[in-house]
Amino acid sequence: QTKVRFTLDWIPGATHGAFLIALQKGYYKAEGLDVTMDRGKGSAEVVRQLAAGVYDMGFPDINTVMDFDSRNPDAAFPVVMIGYEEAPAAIVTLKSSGITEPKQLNGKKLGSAPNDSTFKLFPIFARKTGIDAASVEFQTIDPALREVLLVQKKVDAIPGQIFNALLELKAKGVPASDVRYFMYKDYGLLLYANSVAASSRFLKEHPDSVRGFLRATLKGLKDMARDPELAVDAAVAFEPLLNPDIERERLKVALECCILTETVRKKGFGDIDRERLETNITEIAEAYNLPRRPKLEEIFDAAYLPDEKERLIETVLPAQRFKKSE
Amino acid sequence: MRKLQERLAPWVLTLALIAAWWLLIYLFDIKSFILPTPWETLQAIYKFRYPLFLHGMSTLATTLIGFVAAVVFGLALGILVGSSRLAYSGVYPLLIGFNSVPKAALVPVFVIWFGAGTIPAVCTAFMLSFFPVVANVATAFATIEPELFEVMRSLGATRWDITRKIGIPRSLPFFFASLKIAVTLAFVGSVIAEIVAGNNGIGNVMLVASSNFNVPLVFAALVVVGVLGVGMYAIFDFFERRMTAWSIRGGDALVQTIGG
Amino acid sequence: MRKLQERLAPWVLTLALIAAWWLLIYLFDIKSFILPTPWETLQAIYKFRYPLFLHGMSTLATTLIGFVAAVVFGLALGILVGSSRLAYSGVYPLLIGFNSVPKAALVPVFVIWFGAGTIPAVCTAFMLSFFPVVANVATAFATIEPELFEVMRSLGATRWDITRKIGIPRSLPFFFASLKIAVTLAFVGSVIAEIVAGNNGIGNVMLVASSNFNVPLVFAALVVVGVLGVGMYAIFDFFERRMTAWSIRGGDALVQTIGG
Amino acid sequence: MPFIELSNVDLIYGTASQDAASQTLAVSSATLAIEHGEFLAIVGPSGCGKSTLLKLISGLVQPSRGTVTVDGKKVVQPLKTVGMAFQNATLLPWRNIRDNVMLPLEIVEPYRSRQKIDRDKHRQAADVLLEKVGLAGFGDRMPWQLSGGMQQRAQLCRALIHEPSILLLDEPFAALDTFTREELWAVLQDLWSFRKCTVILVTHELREAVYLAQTVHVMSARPGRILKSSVIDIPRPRTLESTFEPGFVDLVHDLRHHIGLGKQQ
Amino acid sequence: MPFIELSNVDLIYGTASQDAASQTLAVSSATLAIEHGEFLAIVGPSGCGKSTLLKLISGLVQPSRGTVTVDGKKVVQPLKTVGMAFQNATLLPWRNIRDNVMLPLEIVEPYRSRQKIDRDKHRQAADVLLEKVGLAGFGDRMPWQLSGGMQQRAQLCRALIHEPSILLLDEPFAALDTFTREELWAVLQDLWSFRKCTVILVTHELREAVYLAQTVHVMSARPGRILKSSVIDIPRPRTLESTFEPGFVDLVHDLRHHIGLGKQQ
Ligand SMILES: Nc1ncnc2c1ncn2[C@@H]1O[C@H](COP(=O)(O)OP(=O)(O)OP(=O)(O)O)[C@@H](O)[C@H]1O
Ligand SMILES: Nc1ncnc2c1ncn2[C@@H]1O[C@H](COP(=O)(O)OP(=O)(O)OP(=O)(O)O)[C@@H](O)[C@H]1O
Ligand SMILES: Cc1ncc(C[n+]2csc(CCO)c2C)c(N)n1
Ligand SMILES: [Mg+2]
Ligand SMILES: [Mg+2]
Repeated sequence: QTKVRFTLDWIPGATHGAFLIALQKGYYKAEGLDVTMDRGKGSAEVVRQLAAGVYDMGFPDINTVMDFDSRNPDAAFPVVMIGYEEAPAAIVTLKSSGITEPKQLNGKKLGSAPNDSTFKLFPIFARKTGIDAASVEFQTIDPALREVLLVQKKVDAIPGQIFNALLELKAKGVPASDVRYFMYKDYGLLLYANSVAASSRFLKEHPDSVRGFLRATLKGLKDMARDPELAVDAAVAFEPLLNPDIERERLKVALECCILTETVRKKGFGDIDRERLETNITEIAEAYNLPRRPKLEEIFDAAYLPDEKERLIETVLPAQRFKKSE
Repeated sequence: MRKLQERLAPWVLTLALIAAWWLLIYLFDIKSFILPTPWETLQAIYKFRYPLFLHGMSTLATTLIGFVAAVVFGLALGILVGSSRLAYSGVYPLLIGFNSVPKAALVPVFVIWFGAGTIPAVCTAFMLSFFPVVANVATAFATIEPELFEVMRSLGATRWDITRKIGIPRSLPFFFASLKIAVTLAFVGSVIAEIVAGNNGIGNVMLVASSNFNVPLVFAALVVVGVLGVGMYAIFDFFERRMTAWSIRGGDALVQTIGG
Repeated sequence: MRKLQERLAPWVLTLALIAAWWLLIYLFDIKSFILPTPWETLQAIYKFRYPLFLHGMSTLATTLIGFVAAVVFGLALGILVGSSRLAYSGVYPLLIGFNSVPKAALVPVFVIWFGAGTIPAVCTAFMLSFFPVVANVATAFATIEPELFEVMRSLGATRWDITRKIGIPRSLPFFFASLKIAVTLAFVGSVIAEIVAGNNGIGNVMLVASSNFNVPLVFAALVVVGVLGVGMYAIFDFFERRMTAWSIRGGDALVQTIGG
Repeated sequence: MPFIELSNVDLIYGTASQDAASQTLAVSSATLAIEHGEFLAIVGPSGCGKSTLLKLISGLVQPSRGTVTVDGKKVVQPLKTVGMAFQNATLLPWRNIRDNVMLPLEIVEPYRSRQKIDRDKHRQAADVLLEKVGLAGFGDRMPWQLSGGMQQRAQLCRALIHEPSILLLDEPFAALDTFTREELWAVLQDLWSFRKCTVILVTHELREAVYLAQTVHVMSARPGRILKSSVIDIPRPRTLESTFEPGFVDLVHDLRHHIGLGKQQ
Repeated sequence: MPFIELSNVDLIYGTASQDAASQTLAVSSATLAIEHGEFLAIVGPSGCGKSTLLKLISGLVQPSRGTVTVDGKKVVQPLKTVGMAFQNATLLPWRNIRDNVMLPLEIVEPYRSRQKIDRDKHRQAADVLLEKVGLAGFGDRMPWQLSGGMQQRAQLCRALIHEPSILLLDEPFAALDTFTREELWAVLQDLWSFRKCTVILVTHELREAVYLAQTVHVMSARPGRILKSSVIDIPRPRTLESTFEPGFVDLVHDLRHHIGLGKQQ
């Protein structure tokens, strides 16, 4: 049994179903892994902790990994499996604001934490959509508060992960029909998002454990794809304070928009499109003003992925692409 | 009569505060996702009593370890700083500088050193809470009447004798005051650390609850910390009444004057 | 001679601490994304001196407003709590309960009421810092020697006379101690609030810096807050030396004993 | 009707809620009538309740039984017209000697209202008094820089400065050497004959009592009762020479005898 | 070589860094030789430096010039063999009377090491002493529950309990009535003749000085110097009757005269 200290990106939830199911059904154990799973403290912290060896594996945003690896080549480590094939990044507004297309954000006020990954990508989004980023005003605000400020009309738009933002707004009494959002991916910003990464030391010392971990996670993912309710149950079992209804809804959105995307269903889970990732690296390096453009091999290492056959997912989900809101 | 009044006072005041809370919500029509009603909060406490209890105990344990360490360290440093002008002028500014820094920013550093878990929270509780003890003990020691020292010195007492038999007893009232400040800060410290980087505890509950839009549970968690704080206070109060009665023999002297 | 030693002590200690910091990094080979070296931090301070100055001033202003409000309120409440047993037993537990709660959790409520910006930060600084003043002033008032009261009462002094001429002067040493505790907490409070919801201030700098993995700048920001804290301390110290000299006539009495 | 009247006054220290063992009956059925302008001395064994009696008269302590009236009014709170010198010099440690002496002027009317205007006059008054008790030049010192006897003299000045109509002096000369003490006797006698205030002096020095007072009351051991009251009819102004005259010495011996009786009870 | 020796001792209060105006020359070229087992009294005007002299001998204060030697060794830190009764009763407010009296037993060897074992014996010793000074039954009271004179007596017990070889008493009876005072004279005389310790007594009562001491030293007004030393050759044990004998009264008058001279300077 190899010990694996694993950190999620944030609070455990149904979107982490793959990991939680694998943990609870003993898929990891079957691979000879003794996994401890902790909640994450945000992607940036996850990356630092992986680099420092506090955890062996984790679930950070790949874009944050790029950022870190570029600045700390000595401590760099790669992503070994993509989790979210499409980033849930979106700019969210209320319909009552009258904003119908991104360009209208010119001169408007955007509320976000400066360390929010969606916000950090906003300059690329702006360039792609013709927004004059310099004309947009920013309000620094904790992630927990941005939806409130949007409802209070103290800001005109907020960047955020779509499945969180919609639910947050709903909890504040705003139905999805009153919300308009612009997904980054619909404007040609085809980013990957949260992904499984491993510290460089763990990769070197236990390459087979990493492989085993990914295999077991895939098994969990397949369970989740077959029956999302399993993921909801696993999440509530892991963290009893969660509300299953909210988790269910969040998962539904997440699966549709970002996890079981068309590409995943066609080509299997976890791998990358080289060209697409290269483009991403270039865009991120520019947007983040990185000291150097990391090479793709530094960011992603496919060597630990199971075979493509194993990575194909059967899903009962309607093959319906997550649509732009109207 | 008086005694009964004194016993009832905190309850009456608590009820008044709850009423005010309710009134506020009623008058300004505050949405429950901003501020839940006391009733909703109570329901959340009941509904989640089991996790709240477990996480509460975890926070309490973390807090207590950090707090006890802070008291021991604070007492020692306070005695040093209060007994020597050189230590006072050397150490005090540094302590102030250190304590002006938000400890939350240092939590990730501790996580990286000590790993995720209880130790960073204990460290945070410790770091947040030792300074009031230092400040009060130092001031108490620095202001000891020389006459009391002379009594001891004329007996050829050692420095430690003087500290034990004069310094500490004389500082007790302000030591207890600093304990009260320190314990609240220890709670704040461990909860903050739990929010930033914990896997357990009330801070974690707050974070999960807020990510689930369960604002009543967030407030329930806050109430639990508050109650834990008051519980600690009750313990201090018990000892304080016994150990510092000599210092408050004046009782209500100021009130007696005009008859408040 | 002594005087010079005392003047140098804080600098020597600071240098020692910086050396220890460096040594730590050197010995344990700590990466700069965890803990930057003093030199990197200094470079960051120099490089970002202009924004650090501006944001530092903003934080200082916020802190001072909250701090002054806290001192005024804390003094008043402390006098009340220290002068009346009923107020003591009624108010103290509530204060403890309130202060055990991490104020960071309440910042959002203020942001929702007052909007993002300076007001929530001022409120946070205030809420975090008033309690030490209350606790110390209350204890000082409760332990005033009845003999001193009697002097005033035999002259037919009013309650306010007694407060002004006995209570406040006698409490001064511990009032100053509480100011030192309070000002550090006020800084922590405003920085925390700036992190949650501010467009200005050191907290904001820290947040932006950490989002860019610019750890040296984070520490530079921490150093700036620390220096601001020490600056405030220097001001208090100036007044304290003048106003409470009577209480420390003992000077180094404990040290003199054995010749420390 | 006498100016100050104590009728059947008991004083029990310790609150009613405490057990009886820790309660102390300090003064027991004390009855005393003091005329306006009288100079009274109280003597008695240590711990018999003399200081307590002064506190009862000043209203600092309320009787457990019986009543104290001053000027016809029952005393229920501290009087505003007394000057009190406590047994332990209770100077405020944060004020220098002059400011300590001037304290009553900041509290008591009419001085209080004129504080700002009369600042210099008040300072002078304090310095004059300090000089009278032999503390010229010590106005700027802090209390702890003075010897025990000097502190006591400074406290005496504080009791006198606002020219109170009732002067309560609790062993004001106990820490003084014979010479200083006798000088102050003269000062006090002059002051009293000039101002005609009512003076109650607690002392252990029988010569002092007889020299200064019109009536000397002897208290019994605790619980203190008034055992005997002697009227001293030595003519005034009395001088130090009077204290060596046979009549004076006899009075002292007589008082001594009665204190001895009181103590043995 | 005398047991305690002061040679040309000056004491200046106020640190060297302060301006000269706020410095006080309290004792000036004091020279004094005290034999082992001697009973010495010091008298002098208020503020002349008597308390300071005691502090110099006990090592609580270091001379600014000159040296103090005890038992042949220069005094550079507080002695461990003194019992000191301060002018103001400095009882620890957080201890009851008995625990206050027992304080020296917790500090001074050999009692200190036997504290745990001899706890009951020590308590008894304290109670016996308290009874001797008339405070039987007050052991459990807190200091503030005692009258001024009672506190002073409790403090005297504290100075005696560890049977120190040097006893420094600073006006130990100032707050006591004549009878209690005279009772304690007898107690002190007995104790001294029994234990043969060295006693230095500061007092304002000349009768007290002459009654108790072998030698009485008169100090001048500040800065205090030793003006005159009188050997009292009244045989022992002295009784209260002795104090009324002409020889005694003459000695008192002689001392009085010298204090008067000292004061006028
Ligand atoms: N605050 C108090 N609480 C309890 N008992 C007290 C208090 N003050 C005084 N006593 C008791 O009351 C009695 C009388 O005290 P008081 O101070 O009046 O005596 P006194 O005559 O002034 O004595 P002395 O001459 O020694 O000053 C004493 O037995 C004392 O123990
Ligand atoms: N701590 C001090 N700082 C400065 N001056 C002091 C200090 N203590 C005493 N003095 C001064 O030294 C002188 C002698 O004081 P000391 O207490 O020895 O007098 P004393 O003879 O005991 O007088 P008393 O009979 O009034 O007690 C006094 O003039 C006093 O003002
Ligand atoms: C107290 C606290 N609240 C929010 C964040 C921001 N944050 C970091 S990760 C994440 C979710 C997705 O990864 C969010 C919202 C933080 N760092 N600390
Ligand atoms: Mg008395
Ligand atoms: Mg003296």
